[in-house]
Amino acid sequence: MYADSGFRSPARIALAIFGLFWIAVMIAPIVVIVASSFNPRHIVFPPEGFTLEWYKRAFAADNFVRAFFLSIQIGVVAAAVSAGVALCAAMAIVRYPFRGKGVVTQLLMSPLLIPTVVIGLAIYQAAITIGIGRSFLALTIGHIIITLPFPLRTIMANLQNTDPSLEEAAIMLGEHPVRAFFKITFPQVRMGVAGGALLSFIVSWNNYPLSIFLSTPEFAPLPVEIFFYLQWQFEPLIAAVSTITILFSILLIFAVERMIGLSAFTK
Amino acid sequence: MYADSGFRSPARIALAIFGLFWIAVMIAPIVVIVASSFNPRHIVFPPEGFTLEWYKRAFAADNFVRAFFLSIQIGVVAAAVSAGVALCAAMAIVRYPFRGKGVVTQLLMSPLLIPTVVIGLAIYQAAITIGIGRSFLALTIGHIIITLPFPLRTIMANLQNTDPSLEEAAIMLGEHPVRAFFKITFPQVRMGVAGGALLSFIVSWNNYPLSIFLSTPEFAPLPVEIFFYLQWQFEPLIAAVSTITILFSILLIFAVERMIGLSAFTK
Amino acid sequence: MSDSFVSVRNLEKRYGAVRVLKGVSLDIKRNQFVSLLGHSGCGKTTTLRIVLGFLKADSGSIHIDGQDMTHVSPRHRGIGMVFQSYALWPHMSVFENVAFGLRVRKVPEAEIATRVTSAIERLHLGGLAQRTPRELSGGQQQRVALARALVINPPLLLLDEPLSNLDRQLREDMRLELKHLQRSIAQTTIYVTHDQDEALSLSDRIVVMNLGQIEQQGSPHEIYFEPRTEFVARFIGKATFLDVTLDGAGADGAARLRTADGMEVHVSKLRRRDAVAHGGRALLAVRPEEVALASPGEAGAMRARIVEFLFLGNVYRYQLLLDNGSDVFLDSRTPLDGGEFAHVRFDGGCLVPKAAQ
Amino acid sequence: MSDSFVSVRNLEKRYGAVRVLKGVSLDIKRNQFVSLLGHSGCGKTTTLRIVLGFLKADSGSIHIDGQDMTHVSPRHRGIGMVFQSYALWPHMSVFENVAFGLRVRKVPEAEIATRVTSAIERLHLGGLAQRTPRELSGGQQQRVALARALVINPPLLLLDEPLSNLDRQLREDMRLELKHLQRSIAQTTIYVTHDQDEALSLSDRIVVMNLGQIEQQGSPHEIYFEPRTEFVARFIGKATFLDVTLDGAGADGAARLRTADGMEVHVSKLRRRDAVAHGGRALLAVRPEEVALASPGEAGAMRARIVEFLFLGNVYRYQLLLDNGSDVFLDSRTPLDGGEFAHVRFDGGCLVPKAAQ
Repeated sequence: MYADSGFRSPARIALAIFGLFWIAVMIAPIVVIVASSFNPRHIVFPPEGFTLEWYKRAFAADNFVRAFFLSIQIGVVAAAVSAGVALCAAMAIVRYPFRGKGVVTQLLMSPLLIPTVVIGLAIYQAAITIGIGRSFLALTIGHIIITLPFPLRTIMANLQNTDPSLEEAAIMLGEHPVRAFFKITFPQVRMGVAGGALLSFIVSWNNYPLSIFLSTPEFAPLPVEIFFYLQWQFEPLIAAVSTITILFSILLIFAVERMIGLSAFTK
Repeated sequence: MYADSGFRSPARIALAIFGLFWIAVMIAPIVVIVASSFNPRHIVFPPEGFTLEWYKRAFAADNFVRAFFLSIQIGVVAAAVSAGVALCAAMAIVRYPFRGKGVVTQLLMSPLLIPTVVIGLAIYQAAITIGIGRSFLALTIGHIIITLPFPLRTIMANLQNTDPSLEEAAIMLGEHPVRAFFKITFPQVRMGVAGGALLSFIVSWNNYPLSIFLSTPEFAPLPVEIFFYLQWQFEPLIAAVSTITILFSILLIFAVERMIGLSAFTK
Repeated sequence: MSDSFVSVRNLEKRYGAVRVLKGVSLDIKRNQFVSLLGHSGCGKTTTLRIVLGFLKADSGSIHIDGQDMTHVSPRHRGIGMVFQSYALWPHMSVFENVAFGLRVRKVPEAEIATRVTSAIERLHLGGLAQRTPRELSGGQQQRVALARALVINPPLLLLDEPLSNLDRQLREDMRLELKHLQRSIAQTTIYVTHDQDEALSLSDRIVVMNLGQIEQQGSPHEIYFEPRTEFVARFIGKATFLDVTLDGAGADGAARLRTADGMEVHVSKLRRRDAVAHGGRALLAVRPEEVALASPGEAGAMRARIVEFLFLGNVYRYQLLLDNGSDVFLDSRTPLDGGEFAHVRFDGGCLVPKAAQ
Repeated sequence: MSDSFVSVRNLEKRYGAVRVLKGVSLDIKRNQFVSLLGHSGCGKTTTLRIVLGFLKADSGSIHIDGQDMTHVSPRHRGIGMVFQSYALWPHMSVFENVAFGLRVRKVPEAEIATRVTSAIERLHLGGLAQRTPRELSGGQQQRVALARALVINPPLLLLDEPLSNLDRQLREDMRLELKHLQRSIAQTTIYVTHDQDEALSLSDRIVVMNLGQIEQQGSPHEIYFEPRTEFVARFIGKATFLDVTLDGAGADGAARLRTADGMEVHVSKLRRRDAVAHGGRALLAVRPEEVALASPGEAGAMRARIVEFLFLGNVYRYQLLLDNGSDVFLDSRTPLDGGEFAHVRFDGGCLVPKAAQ
């Protein structure tokens, strides 16, 4: 609550030093990979020169460009659907009582806790069983399942901060409950919906272990493409692609920050 | 706040039906994979028979058993260290003002938002640069970085619910601030620390894209082992291993639930 | 019952094993202002939500203006509601907030403009129509909530602790203004509050609730001066309490009482003497303003030791100790002059049956 | 200054562009009970936290018992502190909570037992020593917090809104008890509150703060009857305010005033007449209990229309309108008898300089 606590102690200084050290540990890998992407020949650090060659090649590489747009396509669909589903689920969980609420909430959140490799295998098996196999549909359903916890969390947080009597006031004035929801409650949580959708997109965009089960070589999202490429070649091209990916993520993080404040995500 | 809202509408019924459908979509993959693991010959659904053979083989497979214990070992170290780091970071973020608090918080949370494949590649490069290469140390540091957001979140939530004046009261009675923290504040957040450590363990246990960069064939955590196995063979053995993994995750989820309530994680 | 505009019959509500409403019945006449008064948890909010229709009672019925509303959905009950949090919509202007109920009713745009403007004027919000709720002070938000509820001319107005979020000065001003508004529009109103001052000053009738039951209903004057239960006597205002038996009574209202330990107590004007049979035990409640200083020899004068006093601005409140160890509270406009002891007499008082322990 | 036990000099504090403390100075004598009174945001909590040492002032100094505490860490200031939230440690018993300060001071175990037990007894917590804070009522928690602060015999006790989390009945009881405790231990105390009743009834001296400055310091009686600024007059208690110029004054305290629109006003006993030069403009503040009913022909009687009244239990508060349109508030023990008009006179009043707009 208050800005300065009015006393300094050796413990606080030690904490600060350790904090700076840890920040260095976290930043170092990113610095290394970004620096490597400007390296003329190999992925090494410190770089032996400076070139933008690999970025040119990255933008010219058909497979990466195709994977990039496929990733965006899947991400957009997954984000839209999972934000919609999450909105319904959040309303039910926060506002209405029903049996097994705890279990349902845990189930919807469980993709955060079960190994994605296992989820991928399971969805792959289920998809084969119902005959959709490795397809855009299966891939998208898989992405929706694993991205759902994120908009669910942001929207639930928004709803919990929204006074239920706002909607009740509209109902008491004669409005139909469904219209009251769209006129009154939805505008209060729309930032949570938008931010949650954006987070869904990011998670989908980043996902690799799930996609690997549900995609084919002609049909691979970016992280899968990066990974397969790495199995054959190990040149700064991949550092350039990674740097672009990181940049893209940072832009998205700023978008989330502007929209809902990162706190909705970090809390 | 109140149990029944006193009115029913077709919209609510539609919501309920859709909810049940979505739950089915989420449960189906797990049902398929678990059922497959009891299948005598192939991974197919519905199963063609019932056998526990694959479980016997799973427990006899040296590579899986070794990978299982390696995963636990890494998970325990990552959990302990990241809970400790998170406790310091959470205290600094929640209680003390410092320049760039927002940036530091975002940095600590960023592993949730950057593709793990990219993080893995970056850490691998950085590890090679400083000469620790693919090693237990590099693997563990990587796991600590990606697990850190989870205890940070639970501990921050706990701290935000802990009245700072509890600690101030001890200081006003003459206690040293560091001892006041351990005697007064730590007991208030210890469930968040324990729960956060458990979540770290789960995340580490589930991680695959990071481990793949930092491990070697003799030295691979369970998800990596599962994935490599799948590249060569595709028999119910892998369904049995997956089932065991899911069971293990569920047990851990219950432990978290008991300790901190899943809400600390889902909110 | 034919003259009751709102009739609530035998409401019962349980949450699991807890009976939160134990048969609450309530009749409200047309144009009456009725307060539901009680501590938090007494059941007043549950009653309110059942009347609104957001909560279903386990049994019991609600009629408004002769119509059975028990199973009618909240949107069709036509009740004007002011929530404790005001529940203004932050994404709409003051005008749009107030106009909402009229738009739902498909009132023509021109009429909406007139009616909203006049509601806004009546609540002294002129010039604020285009502001958003966040740009208003607490008191102004409160008025917007009132205007929004009143503009649809609801047959019944329901107010849930409308003043509890305001600070003290503003709360006192708004109390006066509410009373004034109430007098000018003569609106049938249910007012839910935990604040006895609000209930006393605004209501035609107060319903005191406790533990899911109605303890007493009556005019503010009755509730204050003639409490029927120990709970009401202790909840409303400050009082001196003595455990007594009725000893004798004169025709002029004077009475002689005896405390459990044998001390004789005179009360010049004893109210609710019939609350207890002659010789029966009861509680004597005396308001601080009914305790007067007496001369030592005077009839009914009791010696008391001065223990403590509080300066409250308009009055000094003294805590005194009778010889038998009972506390007596006395309000005086001037400080008592020095000395350890004073003599007091009871100019009034009220008998209340003792609550079962 | 040599007799001041606590001396706070010229505290200044900014947060960015906002000056939250604008040179606050404060002197507290040994054994004095001083209240810091003001709205939230007036700077009282900032002052408190600077005195505690959890916040550094931009400039200014703090001395306690002659020692410069300005740069001493909070743990070495030895101040006994009761937090608004009580700040009891939920994982320790009542005994352990109270014993904490003694353990830090390495007091022998036997002495701890005696001192803790006596502190617990003194605050009527006997039998609760082994409970945890969660098992206690709000009032009991409040007492534990007090016992914990007092057991170390602090040279200075600091209380931050200690009664604000209690409900009304309990708050009134605790107020009396605090006053009693205060009288029996004569402890130098700073009491931070926004509640004027608490400040008036408990304090030896009240410091009224507003916008980071001290508006007025004085005894409760002075603050209530002789406010020096318009803010204090409006903040403390209820009053009638009239915009006047001083017209003439008699030697007996009576005065003749004239309102801006020419109406003549008589006040029988005008306090703080020197607040304004003859002919200068000022604000006349009259307490509701200083307004009396008058007969129509009486000197100083003014005709007023009865606008509204509130029954407050012990008193009826009337809102009247003078012919010039000013509100007058009058407290009466009995309802005024019918009729639209009444005549009132001012038996007392106080002049206050008008605040700059």
